[in-house]
Amino acid sequence: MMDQTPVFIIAIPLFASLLLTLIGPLGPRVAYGLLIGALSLSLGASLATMVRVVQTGQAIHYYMGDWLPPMGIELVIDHLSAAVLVMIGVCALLSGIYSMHTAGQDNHDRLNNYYALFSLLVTGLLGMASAGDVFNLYVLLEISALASYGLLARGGGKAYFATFKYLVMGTIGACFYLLGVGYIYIMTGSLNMADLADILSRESLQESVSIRIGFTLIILGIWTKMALFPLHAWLPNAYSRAGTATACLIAPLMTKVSVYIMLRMMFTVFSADYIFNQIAWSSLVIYMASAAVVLGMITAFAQRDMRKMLTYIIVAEIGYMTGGAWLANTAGYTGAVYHILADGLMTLSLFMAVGAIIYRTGDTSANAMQGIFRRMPITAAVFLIGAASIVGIPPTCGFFSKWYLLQGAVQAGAWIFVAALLIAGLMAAIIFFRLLEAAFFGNLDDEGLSVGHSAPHSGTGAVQMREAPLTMLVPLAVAGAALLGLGIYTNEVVTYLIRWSVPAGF
Amino acid sequence: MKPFARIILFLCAVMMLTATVDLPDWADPGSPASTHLSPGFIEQGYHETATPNVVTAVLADYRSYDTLFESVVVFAASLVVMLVLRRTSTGTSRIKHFRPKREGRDTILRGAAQSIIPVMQIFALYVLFHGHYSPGGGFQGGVIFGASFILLSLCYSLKFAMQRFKEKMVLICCACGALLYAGIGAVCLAMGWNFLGYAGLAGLLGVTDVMARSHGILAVEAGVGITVMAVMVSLYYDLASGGDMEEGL
Amino acid sequence: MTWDANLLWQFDMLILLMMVICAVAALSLKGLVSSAVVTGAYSFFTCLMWTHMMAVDVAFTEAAVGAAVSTVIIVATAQYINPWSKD
Amino acid sequence: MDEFFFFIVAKYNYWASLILLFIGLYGMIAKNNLMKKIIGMVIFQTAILIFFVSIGVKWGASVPIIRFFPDKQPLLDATAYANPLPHVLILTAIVVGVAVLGVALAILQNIQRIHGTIEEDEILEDMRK
Repeated sequence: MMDQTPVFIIAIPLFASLLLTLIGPLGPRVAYGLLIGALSLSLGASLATMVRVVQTGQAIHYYMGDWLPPMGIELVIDHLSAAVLVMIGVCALLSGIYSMHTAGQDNHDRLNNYYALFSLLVTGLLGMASAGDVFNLYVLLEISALASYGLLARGGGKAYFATFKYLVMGTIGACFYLLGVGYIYIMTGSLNMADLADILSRESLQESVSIRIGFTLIILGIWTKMALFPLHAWLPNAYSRAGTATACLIAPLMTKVSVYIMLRMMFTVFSADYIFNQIAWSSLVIYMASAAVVLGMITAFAQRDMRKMLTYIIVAEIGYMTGGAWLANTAGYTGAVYHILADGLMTLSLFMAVGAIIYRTGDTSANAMQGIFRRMPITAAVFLIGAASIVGIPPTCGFFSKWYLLQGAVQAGAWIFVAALLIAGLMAAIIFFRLLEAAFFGNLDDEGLSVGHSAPHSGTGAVQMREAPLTMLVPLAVAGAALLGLGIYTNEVVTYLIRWSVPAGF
Repeated sequence: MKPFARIILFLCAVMMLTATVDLPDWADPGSPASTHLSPGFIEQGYHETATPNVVTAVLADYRSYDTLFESVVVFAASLVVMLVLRRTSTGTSRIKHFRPKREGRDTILRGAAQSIIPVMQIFALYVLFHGHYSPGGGFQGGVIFGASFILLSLCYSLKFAMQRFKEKMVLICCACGALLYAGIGAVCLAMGWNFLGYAGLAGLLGVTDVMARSHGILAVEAGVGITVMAVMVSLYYDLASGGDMEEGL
Repeated sequence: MTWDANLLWQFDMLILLMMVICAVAALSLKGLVSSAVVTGAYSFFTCLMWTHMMAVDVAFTEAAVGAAVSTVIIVATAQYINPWSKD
Repeated sequence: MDEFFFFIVAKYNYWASLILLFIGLYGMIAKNNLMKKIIGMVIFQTAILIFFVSIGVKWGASVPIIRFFPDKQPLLDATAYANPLPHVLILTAIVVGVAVLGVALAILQNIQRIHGTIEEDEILEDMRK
C-alpha cells in the first residue's frame, strides 16, 4: 500500500471532482464535506510520500500502468516535488475549508460544480508537481489553466475581460511550452525527463541551435504563465477581480507551481552547466527579476484596492524566486525553493485575511482596514504576521528566504539584485506600515471611538467585535501559525528537503 | 503597441526560419525522433497489447495517464462553459445580430437528418469499437456521436434535441465517462497492479495479460467516448443558446 | 535521400499554400461569420495534410473536431455578437 | 541545383508551420476584435500541431496500423510505419485545443453581454467609465 501513495495524491481529488458533479441533489453540505475529505486525504498521501522520500533519501518513481519509462509515463517525487506537493496540499486544504461561506456568497447556484472545478484545479497542480514527463506536464498545465479560467470568470462583471486576457496569454504560454517540447523531441526522440537529461548532456547536442530554441521557447512559455516582469500584465486584473474563495486558492498556488516547473525544466531536464555556461543569459534574467521586484513593489504602493495591491506584490515575489534560481549558486537556489514554500503560505494568509475583512466590511479599498485590530483581532494578527513575512522580519519564514537570497546575490556579485531586494523590503515595509497604522489607530467612524486605543481588548464594550465565521477563522489562524512554524523550522526544511535537491554543478 | 509587436514577431519569425537548417531533414527515417522510442512502440506494441493500431495502443495503454487527463480536460471545459454561461433566468432577452433563417428548416432538411442521424450514430459506435483495428477510437467516435445530436438540433430545434438528450443527462454522462476511465485505473490498483495497469484485469476477466490490456483499452476508449460525446453536446447547448437553453442556432 | 512515390511533395506544397491563404483570409475578413467558415476550411486543409502525412487518426479527429464542432460553436457564438469586425 | 532542391523539400514543412504559427500569433497579439484573437489562437495551435506531426513522417512509411502477411504473421518492421508517438501527442493536443476554444467563446459571449461590444478599444473605454 505504501508504494502506491504517489498516485493517491492525484487520484483522490480527481475522483472527488468527478463525483462532485454527480451529487448535486444532495446539497451543498455534502459537496463541501466531500471536497474537504478529499483534500485532507490527498494531503495525508503527500505527507506520507514526503516522509518516505526523506527517510530513504532518494526519489520515488511510480510507473503509470506498469510501463517502464521512457516508454510509459512515470511520476517522480523527489525532495523538491515532495516539498511543493505538501505546500500545495496545505494551501488547498486551508482555502477549501475557508471557502465555505465565501464560495456560497459568490455562487448562488451550481455550488457543487464550482467545487468540482476547485478540486480539478488542485488535481492539475498536484499532477504538475509530480510529473516526470514533459508532455504530461503540458496536459496538466492545461487542466489547471482551464479550471482557473472558469473559477476566475466566476467573478462576473469586469472579471470576464480580465479572464479573457489571461486566457489569451495563458494559451500563448502553454503553446510556446508545447512548441519547445516539440523542438526538444525532434532532436532527442524522448519525452521522459530523466531520459531527456541523459540525452541532452551529450556533447553533440550542446551546441545545437534547435535545442537552444526549444529551451528558449519553454522558458518563455513558463515565464508567461508565471507572470515574470515584462509578461505580467494579465495577472493583477485577473486575480483581483475574482471571488474571494477563488483568489485564495489561485493566487498562492498557480504562479508558485509555475516557478517549480521552471526549476524542474532548468535543472532536471537541462543542466546547470548548460544553462549558465552554454546559454549565458543569467545576467539578463537577473536584471529582469530585479525590475520585477522593484516595479512590482512600486506599483503595489500606488494601489488603493487591497487585493490589487497584493497581486502586484505577487509580481514582485515572482521576481525574487526567478532571480534566486538564476543566481547559479547554492544559497540562491535554496532561497528560491524556500521562497516557493514561504510565499505560498504568506500569500495565502494575506489573501485570506483580506478576504475576511472584505467579507465583514464589504469594502475592498484600504479604508476597510480602519480599526481592524479592535473589530477583528485574530484576522488582524494574521495579517500582521503575513505582512511581517513579506517585509522580512526575523521569526517569520519570509526573513529566512530573503536572507538566503541576499547571501546568494552577494556571492554571485549580482549587486543590482541585492539593491532590488533591499529596496523592495523597504517598500514593503512602507506599504504595510501604512495599512497597519490605519488598522491600529484608525478611527472607527461608525462607533465614534477616540483615536489612540492601541490595545485590542481594552475597549469598554462599545467596540463591536465581529470576527469572520469560524470556518474562515480557523484556516486563517493555522496559516498564520504555519508562517511562524516554517520560520522556526527553517533549518530542518533546508537540511532535509532543499539541500538534497540542489542541482549538481553549483 | 502594434508596430512594435509586428517588428518583434517578424524578427522572431526570421530567426526561427533560419534556424530550421539545424533540424533533421523532414521525413528522414534516421532522425532521432524516429529511432529512439518509436521502434519500441511499433515492434513490441502488438505483442504486448494485441492491438494492431499502434496509435490506439500508445494512446490508451502506454500513455493512458495522459489520455485520462485529456478526457478530464474536456470535462473541465464543459464545467467551465456551464458555470460561466448557464443562466436559469430567461427574462433577459438577448439581441441576435446574426440570425440564421428559421424558415430554412424545411421537410427536405428534416428528412435528410432523419436518414443520416441513425447512420451517423451507428458509424460512431463502429469507429469507437473498431479502434483497435482501424483509425479511430474514443475521441473520434465520441465526437461523431455528439455531432449527430448537434445535427438534430440544427435541423429541428434545440428544444427538440433537448427532449431526447436532457441537459442533466449530458452532465451525468460527462462525469460518468471520465469516472469509468479512472475507475478502471482504480480497479487495477485494487488488484495489486499500478494505477491503469490493465494487466490487473486479467484475473477478473479470465484472460491472459495481453488480452486484458486489449480489453482494458476498449473499456477506457468507451469511457473517453462517453465523455467526449456529452461534452460536445454540452458545449453546443450552452454556446448556441447563450446559456438560457431557449433557442439554438 | 531517396524519393518515394507515396509522399508527393507538390501536393503537399499546394495544401500548405492553401492553408496559409486560409489563415490570412480568416484573420483579415471583416465578416466574422465568413471568417469562421474560412477557419473551417483551414481545418479541412489541415486534415488533408495530415492524411497525406500518414497520420490518419489525427486527421480523423481534426475532421470531426476542427472542421465540424469548432466551426459550429464559432458560428453559434457569432450570432450573439456584432458580425462585422473593425479590422 | 539538385542540392538546393533537396534542401527545400527537406525543410518546407517546418517553414510552413512556422509561418502559420507567426500568422496566428500576430492575430492573437495585434488584432483588436476578440473573435479574431480567438481565430488567431486556433491557427496558432494548429500550426504547432502540424510541426509535431511533421516529426512523425518517414519516407516510405505507411500509416501506423500493423499489417499482416497472408499467413496472419504481423509485419513488425519499424521503418514500415510512421512514428506513432507524435500522433498520440497531437490527438491529446487537439482535444485540449477545442476545450480552450469552447471556454474562450463562452467568456466572449459574456463580454458581449457585459460591455455590449467585442472590440478591445471599446471595451477598455467602457471599463473606464
